[in-house]
Amino acid sequence: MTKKSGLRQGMQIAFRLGTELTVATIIGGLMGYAVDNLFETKPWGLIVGVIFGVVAGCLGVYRVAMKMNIEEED
Amino acid sequence: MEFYLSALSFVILLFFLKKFAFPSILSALDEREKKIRGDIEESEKLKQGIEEIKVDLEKKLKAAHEKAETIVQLAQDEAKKLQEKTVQETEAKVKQVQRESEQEIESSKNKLLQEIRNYTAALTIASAENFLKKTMDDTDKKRLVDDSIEQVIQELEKRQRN
Amino acid sequence: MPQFQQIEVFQSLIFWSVISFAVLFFFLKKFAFPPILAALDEREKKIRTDFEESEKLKQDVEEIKLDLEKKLKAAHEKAETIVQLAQDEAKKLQEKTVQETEAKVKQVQRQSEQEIDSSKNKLLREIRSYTAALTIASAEKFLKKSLGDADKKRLADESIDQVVQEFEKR
Amino acid sequence: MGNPLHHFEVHNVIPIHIGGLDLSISNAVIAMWVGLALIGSMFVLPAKRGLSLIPSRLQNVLEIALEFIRGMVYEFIGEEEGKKYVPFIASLFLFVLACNLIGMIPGSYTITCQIVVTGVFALGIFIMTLVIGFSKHGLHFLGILVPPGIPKVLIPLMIPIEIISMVARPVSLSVRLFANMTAGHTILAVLFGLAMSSVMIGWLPFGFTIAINGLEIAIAFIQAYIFTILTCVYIGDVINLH
Repeated sequence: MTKKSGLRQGMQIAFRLGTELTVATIIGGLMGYAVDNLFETKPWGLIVGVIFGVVAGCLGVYRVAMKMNIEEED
Repeated sequence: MEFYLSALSFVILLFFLKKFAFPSILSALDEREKKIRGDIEESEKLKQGIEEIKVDLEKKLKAAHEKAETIVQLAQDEAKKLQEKTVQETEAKVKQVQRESEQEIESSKNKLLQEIRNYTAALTIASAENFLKKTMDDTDKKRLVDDSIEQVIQELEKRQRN
Repeated sequence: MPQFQQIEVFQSLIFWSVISFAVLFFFLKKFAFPPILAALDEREKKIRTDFEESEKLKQDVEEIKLDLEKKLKAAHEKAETIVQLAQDEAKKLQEKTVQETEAKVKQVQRQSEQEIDSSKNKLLREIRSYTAALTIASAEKFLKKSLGDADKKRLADESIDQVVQEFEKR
Repeated sequence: MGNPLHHFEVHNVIPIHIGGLDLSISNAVIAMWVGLALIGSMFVLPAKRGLSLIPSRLQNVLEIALEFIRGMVYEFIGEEEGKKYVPFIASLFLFVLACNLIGMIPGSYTITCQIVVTGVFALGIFIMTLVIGFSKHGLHFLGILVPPGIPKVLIPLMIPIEIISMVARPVSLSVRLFANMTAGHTILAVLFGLAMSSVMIGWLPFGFTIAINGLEIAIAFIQAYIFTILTCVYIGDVINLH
């Protein structure tokens, strides 16, 4: 295993978290909106999509946090 | 107008960079170069140093080889000398033993001769005595007495004359 | 924002940026990266092999040192053995020679003793016969008369035998 | 005071139309070419001329750059797997960096301010991760949609969520680069506008532009770095599943 660099890990986490959370929410919303248009389920698709997006974003945050924990334990 | 302003801003920035950032960047580059050079030189010097030590030791090993040979040679010489000395000693001892034995033989010879001489003398005297006892008759005895008396007289006369 | 509104330029932007990237990638991969990465690796390898060789040389040096010590020690031991052997051999030789000489000498002594003994008997016998003549002669001289007949000779012999017997009895 | 966004407009310099496609060479493309030519020759020429064991200054720069990128690739992808991605990742970094930096020169164009450009690269990287994932793991790669140790009941819920987070990656990758580069240039444009509006008090915003310009150079490096580091992370994620 190559040596982990604190700077690199920190950079990738810091820059990922901010945008990926937002982008995931937006993408969830867009996908829900598309489902709404396709199946005429307004506004449930959008609502579920946004919730899924937020969950996906939070999951990303959670995973990165878990990774950090593991690395701290090492 | 906006272009000129931004160009001016950029040029000023470049000037600042050249003044403040470039020296540290260049020194960092030089530092890296120096480090690489140092690493290479160090490893080469280490290798060279150890090679020198090895050559030196090999020379020493050769010398030790020769020394070992000398030591063995010396030991052999000493052993030879020792053997010679022992041979000489032995010879001397042998000679002495031989001399002693010769002397012993000589002395026993002499003893024998002496013995024989004594024996002969005793034998002669005893046998003569015995023989005489058997062969002497009265005339002989008388004459012997006369002779001995005469002899005694002669002796006495001789003494008186003297 | 023109980035979203100028849709007519998107095709050319996408096309040229992808093509340009591909060209850059091709040139860099073909001409630039391999030699630079090789230079990095080579330098690292050189330093590492130098260090490794130094380590190997160090081991060699240790071996040579041990060899050196062993050789000298062996030589000393050998020398000692040689001297010891020589001493032992010399001692053995000496002992053997002395023993041999002693044995020889003893034999010579014995021989000479035997010789002496045998010559003694012979001498004694000779002396005996000689003594008879001597006795008669001395008696004749003593008695101033001749005793030369066979009877006298027999007497002399008898007396001598008597004396000899007496001697031997003693 | 003009529209601060108008300098993001692309002007075609050499119109080229091939079979209904508009492949005109614009000022953005020319600026990109200049940047790529500079960075390409900076790498290719010394490498062709021959490298020395003890590096010169330029060789030092090249070595530092490649060592840096290689370390990044090895860290996120792994040393054995990562080896073959080093040229691609390094080219990507140098491409983004060259485009970002060439845009700093007044009158030139920052092609990474175009969302379609960053988007096509992010999409390309996304497709690449999918290709790598399927070629490496086959159908097992679909397991990336199902996190390990999740109850079976939750799987139908998790699949759309995982799809969203997967799609979020290239989108955020492209948006981040585009937004950062656009923001910097927009701020500069606004400040120049302010500086021009009043000659007397214009010195203050003008002074700011110098500082922002310096910051922009730093951002040019950081964004190129982030773009490539996240590419490495995404490739690494599909190579080392979970």
